[in-house]
Amino acid sequence: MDTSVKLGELTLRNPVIPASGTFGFGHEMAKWYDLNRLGAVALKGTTREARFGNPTPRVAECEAGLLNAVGLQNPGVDAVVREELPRLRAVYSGPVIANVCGFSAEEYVEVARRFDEAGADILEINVSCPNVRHGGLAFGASPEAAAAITAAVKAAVKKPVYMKLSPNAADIAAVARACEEAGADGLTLINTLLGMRVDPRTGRPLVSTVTSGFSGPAIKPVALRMVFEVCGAVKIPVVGVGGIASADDLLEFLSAGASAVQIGAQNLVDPYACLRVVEELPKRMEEYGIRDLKSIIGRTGNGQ
Amino acid sequence: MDTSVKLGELTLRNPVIPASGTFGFGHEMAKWYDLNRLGAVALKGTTREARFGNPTPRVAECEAGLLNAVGLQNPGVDAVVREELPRLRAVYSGPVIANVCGFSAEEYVEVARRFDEAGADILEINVSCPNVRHGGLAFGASPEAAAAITAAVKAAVKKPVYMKLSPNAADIAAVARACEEAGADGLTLINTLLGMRVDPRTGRPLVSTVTSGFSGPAIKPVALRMVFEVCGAVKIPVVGVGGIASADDLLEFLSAGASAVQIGAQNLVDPYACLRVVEELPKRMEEYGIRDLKSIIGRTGNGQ
Amino acid sequence: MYKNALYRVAENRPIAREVFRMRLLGDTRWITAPGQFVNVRVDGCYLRRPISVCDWDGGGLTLLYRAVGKGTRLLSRALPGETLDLLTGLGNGYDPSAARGRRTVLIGGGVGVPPLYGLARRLALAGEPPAAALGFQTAADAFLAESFLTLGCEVLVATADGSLGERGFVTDPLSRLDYGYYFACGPEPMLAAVHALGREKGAEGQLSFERRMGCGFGACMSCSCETLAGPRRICVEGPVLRSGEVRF
Amino acid sequence: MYKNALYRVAENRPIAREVFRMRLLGDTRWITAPGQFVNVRVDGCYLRRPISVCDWDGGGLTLLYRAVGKGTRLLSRALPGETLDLLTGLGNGYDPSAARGRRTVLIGGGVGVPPLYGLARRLALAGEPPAAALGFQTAADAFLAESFLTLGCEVLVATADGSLGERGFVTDPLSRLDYGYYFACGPEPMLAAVHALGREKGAEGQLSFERRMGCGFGACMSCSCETLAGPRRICVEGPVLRSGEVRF
Ligand SMILES: Cc1cc2nc3c(=O)[nH]c(=O)nc-3n(C[C@H](O)[C@H](O)[C@H](O)COP(=O)(O)OP(=O)(O)OC[C@H]3O[C@@H](n4cnc5c(N)ncnc54)[C@H](O)[C@@H]3O)c2cc1C
Ligand SMILES: Cc1cc2nc3c(=O)[nH]c(=O)nc-3n(C[C@H](O)[C@H](O)[C@H](O)COP(=O)(O)OP(=O)(O)OC[C@H]3O[C@@H](n4cnc5c(N)ncnc54)[C@H](O)[C@@H]3O)c2cc1C
Ligand SMILES: Cc1cc2nc3c(=O)[nH]c(=O)nc-3n(C[C@H](O)[C@H](O)[C@H](O)COP(=O)(O)O)c2cc1C
Ligand SMILES: Cc1cc2nc3c(=O)[nH]c(=O)nc-3n(C[C@H](O)[C@H](O)[C@H](O)COP(=O)(O)O)c2cc1C
Ligand code: FES
Ligand code: FES
Repeated sequence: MDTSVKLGELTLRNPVIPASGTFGFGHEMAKWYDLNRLGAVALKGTTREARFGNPTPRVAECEAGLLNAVGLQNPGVDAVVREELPRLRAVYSGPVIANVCGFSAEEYVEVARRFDEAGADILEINVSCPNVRHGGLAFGASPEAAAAITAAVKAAVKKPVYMKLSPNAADIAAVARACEEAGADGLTLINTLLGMRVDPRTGRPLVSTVTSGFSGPAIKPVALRMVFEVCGAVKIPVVGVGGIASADDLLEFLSAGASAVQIGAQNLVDPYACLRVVEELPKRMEEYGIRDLKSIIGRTGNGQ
Repeated sequence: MDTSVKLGELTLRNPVIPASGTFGFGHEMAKWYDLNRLGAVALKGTTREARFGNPTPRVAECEAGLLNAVGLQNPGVDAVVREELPRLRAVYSGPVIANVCGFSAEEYVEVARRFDEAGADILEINVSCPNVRHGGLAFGASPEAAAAITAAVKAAVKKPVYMKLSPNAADIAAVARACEEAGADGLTLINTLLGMRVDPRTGRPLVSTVTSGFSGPAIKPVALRMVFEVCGAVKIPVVGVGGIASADDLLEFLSAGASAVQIGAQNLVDPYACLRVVEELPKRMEEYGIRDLKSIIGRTGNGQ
Repeated sequence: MYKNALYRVAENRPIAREVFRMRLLGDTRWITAPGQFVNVRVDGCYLRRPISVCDWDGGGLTLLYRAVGKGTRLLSRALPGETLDLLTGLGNGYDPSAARGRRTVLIGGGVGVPPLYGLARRLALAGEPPAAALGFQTAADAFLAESFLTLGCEVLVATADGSLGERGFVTDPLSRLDYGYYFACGPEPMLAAVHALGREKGAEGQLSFERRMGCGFGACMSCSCETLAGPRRICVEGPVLRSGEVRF
Repeated sequence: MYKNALYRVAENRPIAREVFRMRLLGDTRWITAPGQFVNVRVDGCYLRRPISVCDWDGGGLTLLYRAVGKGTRLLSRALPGETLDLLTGLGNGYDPSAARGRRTVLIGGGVGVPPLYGLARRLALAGEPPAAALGFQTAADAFLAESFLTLGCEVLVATADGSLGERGFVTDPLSRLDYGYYFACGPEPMLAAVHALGREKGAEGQLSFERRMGCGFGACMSCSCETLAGPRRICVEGPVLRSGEVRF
């Protein structure tokens, strides 16, 4: 049974990657299990300067998911490269995906370059964070803006650049195509959907930012549809994210065209979520008669 | 305790309305309970000609929701006005919302006019069905197209015209404003999100149309956010729909600005869903100290 | 009329490979014909699961179901004493009166067999035990054959691998049988073959269909089926259709 | 270190209005300090629910919780014999050694009281029973006061309506008490008042905070709190913060 997949030149032992923001900087999760069982690890979104993020409450529970407005809390790229990365490297030797955030093209470029030099294996450019003003989503909403960031980052780094796309864009396939044309090596999608909840007793918003990012099993059908659409529109590898909680979910995304997947919200409610999928995967493959995982990528059809 | 609400001139005894497509043409649901307990009843989407709709399977289960691609199966407006409406009128004397569908502006106008004459109380113009090609969603995706349908229908009918909007539009608030400017009396939102599922064993789509419409409790945070956004952008009444299953859910939507709500998917899994909310509502109002439901509409704030 | 009520699990155990018999106690007044179905709420699933009534009496009902996916697997773990939320009285069911006076056979495939048992018992009670032709994949999957015998039915069994009864499809033994009316339930290819065979033999009948359902009680149009007489909701105007109106 | 394991409910019953005591049997090796919490999976809720460990021993642990919303109401229906999925060993907990040699008071408000009990028992075992100042809304909400007495604590109770102990806030009796160190847990306004009072009195202490949580084990940054020493995750570097670093 071959569970390995490829993201461009990079081979992952399996397609299971914890999603950015739901696994800290990785090393702390080594308390739960050996991270080397994972296909890769994606780090918490990182900006140039340290950020506290948004006021609390930053989360609210929903049916089969949650809202979050963490707002890119991180200690800044210097501290991440100096402290967090070495701690992760001490317990984990597989591929590392740095999640690069910014409030300007220069910031994206600078943060990406620092991670490029520091040995990250993939630079995932988060142009889709719904939880910060004047940043993130603004760059991912239009094909032009996303292409501009892609080109700027590509010109500055050696490592593969994956653009992380927003489901809140008007036309995610158009953004995807623009990124591909601007030189992106791959795409990650989806980031959180814009959602909201209020307290039925008082009418007040349950999250400090009023609207916030919605994710978890509830969003899986939307994420899968977008991955399917985008895979029909581009040739570069796509990493599927959104509501994945089981090996069956993973197989849905690979069928729709994803080359690997990330698991987000589910890590929060089950710290073993990724490991469980890693362990379930060969069992499901055997049951379904799948020998080589790579052979089912895109088997659903060719988009649209 | 006053549970009544107003939609323009129309007073509803309570804000609970079964959503189009999930309650047949109403009369059959009288087997379960007295429909006069409801605030209003929305009919299955109706076109000029009879339609069988899409091939089966037309549904697939999701976490906290379902995909559907019924595709506007209906016997055509003649049969609805001649057979279904009188049957409903025999068991129900409250407000009736006709759900008007079409594949051209003329068709919308004609179907709307027939219902206008036949005594429907509100004409809900469904420019947001994701499950038919060359129809529905195409008209609701852009502000211009939605405004054109609004104006055409308004010119032809006397009854209030509510435009039913799609969450799959690029900018739902822009579509909402365009409809308001074109003379819409109100808005209903949201219709289903575009979603997809595949069989993890075979990779084949679970619904015949490949992508289809996603609804149920899973979509509530997205629907609530859109209702909130739209209520901040227009002055006409908004009917909130999407994932509602309890009186608490209803209170969230009213707080965010909706004047009434519709309950869709939940009717399918619990035929008493609407009645339960009607009965729970005064209890929650008492518990939360709400005397007059109208007083909490929009209390969360004023959008954006 | 329909009914939504809670039922107490009295028994829930395997009777063949992955096939479970569940006895539920509660109000059965709304079940009016064999071939009707119930729609079962399963904790952890959003949609209900439609299951045919295998048999019923004043005190409760019996379901026979195969654990094939998430919902039926969860159902198979329900313990005696637990309660389940059911909609009952769904679907039209078979009309036994139509067969009167004609040599009748019940034709079932796999988990299409259960609803035919309740029908057989009623026909037997009326002094007209029908023949029963039952098809399964293999002996380990087979169930109810003895129960039909006990009712006085002539029973023909076919399995795909010949491990029980005749080797082949249910239509193989059936083709040698003489009958003027039939009641069938099973996978759609089987129904098509049964329908074709009926035509050859000049027999009429009633066929029970499956469609993936949204509601099970006529509200959503998810389960529609095109027939010669126009569109039919399998959950209301079906699951049983007359041989004269079906279209394959 | 953290642990994810199943625990068997041995007891789950009301001890005050809407307040339940739950005794759970299972592995407690990962619970290392009073004031730590567990994160409980509740069937029907997506997120876990954080609850302080009230007390623990080699065989299991005790939780005291108020049924306030969906999750805790569901929890209150768990029957003895059922199993619950918990993450244990979460949070830093109180550091009792810091109080050594100083007159110590435990200050709890409402469901902030439970974690102080485990702390009190350990201090009492070490021969230094602390004073305990407990605040509740009304007599019907009060619990554990007698248990603190049994440990040999001096117990001061305040209720908002005077129906038990002194009328007023917990800081009222507290202001008359002489202490050099305190451990507090309760709603944030109470913590702010306790902190201010401690300053007046020149007392240091440890305060336990609540934040709505995503994970409870440091992965998501949902529970951050700004302190004088920089941002702290309430679930890892908290829930207990030193009086010298908190910022109100
Ligand atoms: C009128 C009717 C009567 C039935 N009677 C019986 C019976 O007596 N015994 C029995 O074992 N089975 C019966 N079935 C089939 C039974 O409903 C399915 O096996 C069951 O729904 C599978 O659910 P699952 O969660 O285990 O499978 P999954 O594949 O996980 O289900 C996913 C979704 O597809 C639907 N689905 C899956 N298979 C079918 C199917 N064959 N027909 C309709 N919907 C399906 C499910 O209801 C659910 O919504 C009947 C179906 C219908 C429509
Ligand atoms: C470290 C810690 C220790 C706690 N110890 C106890 C205890 O020993 N006894 C006790 O009764 N309560 C305790 N709480 C509070 C308890 O977690 C909440 O009362 C509970 O989560 C409410 O859940 P619900 O579903 O009933 O309420 P809902 O309001 O329906 O919950 C909705 C969401 O908000 C969260 N939430 C609601 N109230 C709180 C709160 N006060 N703090 C954090 N999250 C909240 C829930 O966890 C859930 O995610 C503690 C909280 C924390 C953070
Ligand atoms: C608490 C939380 C924090 C997140 N932080 C980030 C982030 O820093 N950068 C990013 O690109 N995505 C972030 N995301 C989005 C996830 O990486 C993922 O794209 C999204 O949650 C959808 O996947 P899921 O449904 O599996 O959670 C965050 C999500 C959550 C729930
Ligand atoms: C089975 C089904 C059929 C539907 N048919 C229609 C329709 O004919 N016209 C329409 O405007 N909306 C239709 N809808 C959309 C619902 O009216 C509603 O807008 C949507 O389902 C969101 O609400 P919910 O989450 O409560 O289901 C349909 C939804 C479902 C589930
Ligand atoms: S399943 Fe809803 S109409 Fe048949
Ligand atoms: S709750 Fe996730 S980091 Fe604290």
